Amino acid sequence: MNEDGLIDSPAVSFSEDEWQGVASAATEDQALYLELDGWEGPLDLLLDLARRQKVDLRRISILELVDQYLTYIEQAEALRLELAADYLVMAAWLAYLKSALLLPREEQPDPSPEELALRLQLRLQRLAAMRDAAARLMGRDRLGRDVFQRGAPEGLRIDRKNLWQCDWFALVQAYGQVKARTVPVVHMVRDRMVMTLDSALSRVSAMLGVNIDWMDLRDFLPPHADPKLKRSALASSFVAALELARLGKAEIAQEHVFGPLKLRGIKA
Amino acid sequence: MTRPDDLVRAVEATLFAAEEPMSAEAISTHLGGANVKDALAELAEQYRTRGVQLVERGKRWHFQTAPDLAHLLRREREETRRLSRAATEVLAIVAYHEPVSRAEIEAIRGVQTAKGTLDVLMEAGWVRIVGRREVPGRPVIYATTPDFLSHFGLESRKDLPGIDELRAAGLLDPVEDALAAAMDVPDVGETEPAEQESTD
Amino acid sequence: MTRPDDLVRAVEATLFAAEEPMSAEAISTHLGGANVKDALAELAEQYRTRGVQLVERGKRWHFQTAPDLAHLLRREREETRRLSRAATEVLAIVAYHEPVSRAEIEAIRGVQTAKGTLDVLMEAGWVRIVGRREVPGRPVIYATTPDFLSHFGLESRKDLPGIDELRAAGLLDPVEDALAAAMDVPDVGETEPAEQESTD
Repeated sequence: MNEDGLIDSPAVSFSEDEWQGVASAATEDQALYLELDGWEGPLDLLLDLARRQKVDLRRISILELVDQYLTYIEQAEALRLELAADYLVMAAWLAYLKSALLLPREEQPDPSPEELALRLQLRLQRLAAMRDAAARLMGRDRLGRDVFQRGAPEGLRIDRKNLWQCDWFALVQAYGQVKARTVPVVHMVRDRMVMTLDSALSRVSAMLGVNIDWMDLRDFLPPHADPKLKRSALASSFVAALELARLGKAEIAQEHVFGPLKLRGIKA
Repeated sequence: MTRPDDLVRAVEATLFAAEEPMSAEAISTHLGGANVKDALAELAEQYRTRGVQLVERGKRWHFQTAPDLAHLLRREREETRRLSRAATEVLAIVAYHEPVSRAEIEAIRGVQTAKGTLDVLMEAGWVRIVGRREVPGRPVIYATTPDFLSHFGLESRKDLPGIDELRAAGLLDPVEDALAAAMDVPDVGETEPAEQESTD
Repeated sequence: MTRPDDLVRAVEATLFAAEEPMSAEAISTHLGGANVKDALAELAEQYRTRGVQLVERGKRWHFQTAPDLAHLLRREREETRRLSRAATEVLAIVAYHEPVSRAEIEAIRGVQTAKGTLDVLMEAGWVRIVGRREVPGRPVIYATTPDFLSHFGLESRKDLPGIDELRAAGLLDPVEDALAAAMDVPDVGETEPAEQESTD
C-alpha cells in the first residue's frame, strides 16, 4: 500500500477546505461513485463510509458498514478495477466478521465478533479524531500564511571578546620553569670514600713484603676507617690479592667456602 | 503612548531585530543578565491591541502580525507549502501522541507511512527524533519542535485544539486500553475473556 | 496604550511584515487605496519613544531599531579566559628579555612558538611589536606594554624577580622536584607506603 491511495494518485496535496476527502465530495445520490484515488487504505475507506451513516462513530452500525464496504469492493471488481491486496484482505475479514456476528451467540467463535467489531470501531474513532485534529491544526493562524514575523529583521550579532587572565605568580613560575628546562644539564657525581685498585695493590704488596705468615685479607684493611671506605677497601684489596697471585707474588688459601681468605707472600 | 522604560525598550528592540524567536533566557543573556520576565509581560500587554503582537510559543517569544489582519497580508505572500494529507495526519498524530514511533503512527492510520512523509515534516522543522523507545527493536520515537508551536500559533502542546476533550474521551489511548476498558476486562494481555460453558 | 484604529493597525502590520521599505503609495495600493498619510504620521508618533521606530527615508517607510539602542544589535560579549601555559611562558620570556624576536623566544623556550601565541598576547594588550632588529631578515621584535605592568601590578620591569631569587624560591627546580615538594612526598620512587597487616 502506498501513501497516496490505491491507484497512483496525483492527490499528493490537498487543501484544508477539501478535508472530507474525495469520497465525501460525492453527492448523496451518487451512491455508486467509484472514486478510488482518495483513500489511504481500507481503514480510510471504512471511515469515509462510516461517516456517511451520519451518526456518532460510537453508535455506528458495524453490520451496515460491512455491507457497504463489501458492496463497494464488489462493484470495483465488477468494473475490473484492480484493487490492492489489503482492500481484499479487509473485505475477507469483514465478511468473516459479518458471518460471525450473525451466528447465534452461543456458537460465536473466540475472540467474540463483538470484540472484533468494537476494536474496529475504536480504530475508526481514533483515526477520525486525528483527522479532525489535523484539520483544526491546519486551520489555525499559521506563521508565514496568516501571521507574519518581521520581514526584514536587522538580526542580532554577538561578537565574542576574550578577556585574558594571568597572574604574577603564574608568569614568574613559567619563566622559572623555562629557565630550569633549558639550563645546560651538568651531572655531578658525589665525592665518595673509595680505595682505588692502585692504592690497594701497593698497600697489600707492601704489607706482604714485611710479613711471612699467612694473614687474613681483612688484616690488610686500614684500621679505624669509615665503614663505607672499609667496604671499598675490602673489594679493592681482594682484587689486588688476585692480581698479586696472578703475578706470582702471593698465594691465596681458603679452608672452606666463605671462610676467611688467607694470604702469604712468595719470596722471589 | 507613554515612553516605555529602558528595559522594555531594550527587550522590544532585541525581539524586533532578532531573526528567530528567543527564549526569555536568551534575551536576558543578550541584555547582560537583566530579568526580562516583567518587561516581556508588559510589552505583550502594550502590543495586545496593535497590528503587531508579541507572542510566546513554546517558551520562545517573537513579534508577529495580528491574526485578524491575515486577509490584508496573505495576498502578498505565496502560500506556505501545502502538506499532503498523509503528512498532515502524521503531523497531528505526532503532536497529539508524542513521543510516538512510526509503528504507532501506522497503527492509528491503518496504512504504512512512507519514510518520505516523516522526512518532509522533519525538513519543515516541525518534527524531530527525540530518542528510541526501550522496547525490542529500539524504535526511533518522534516529537514536535518549538518551531511547530511557533508555526501553528500554540503557546504549548496544551493549546493543541481539542486535546483535553480527546484525552478525556480516551481517544489518545491505544486501542487495546480502550478495548479493555470497554470490555470491562481489568488487565488486557493476561486475562483471557472468561470462557463460557457452552450449553449443548 | 489605546487601541489604534484599524487603518493604523493595517499600516503597522504591513510595514512590519514587509521585506523592504515601502512608499506611502505602495502601502496605500496594498491596502486597497486607503489614504495612509495620517496613519503613517500617527504611527510614527506612537513609536517615537519606543525601542523600535517608524522612519521615513527617501519617501519610503520602514521600522528600525531606535538609534540609541543600536548597540544591542551588535553586542560584544567578554569572556574571561585563562592564558595557556605556552602563552604564559612566552609572555614571561618577552618580559624578562625584551625586546626579543620570535627566534630568540624559541631559542629560550627550546620549542617552536606558534604565531597564534604571540597574537593572543597582543590581543590581550600585553605585548606589542616595537620594531625590527637590524640583522639579516630584519625580524620583528616584541616588548611588553604599560597594560602589562598594570595588569600584573608592577611598577616597572625591574620589579620582576631575578634569576637568583627564583632559584631561592625553588622556581628553577625541575618541574618534577617542585611537584614532589608540593605534594609533600618525601622521596618519590623509593618509599612505598608501609604495608599494613590486614587483621583477618
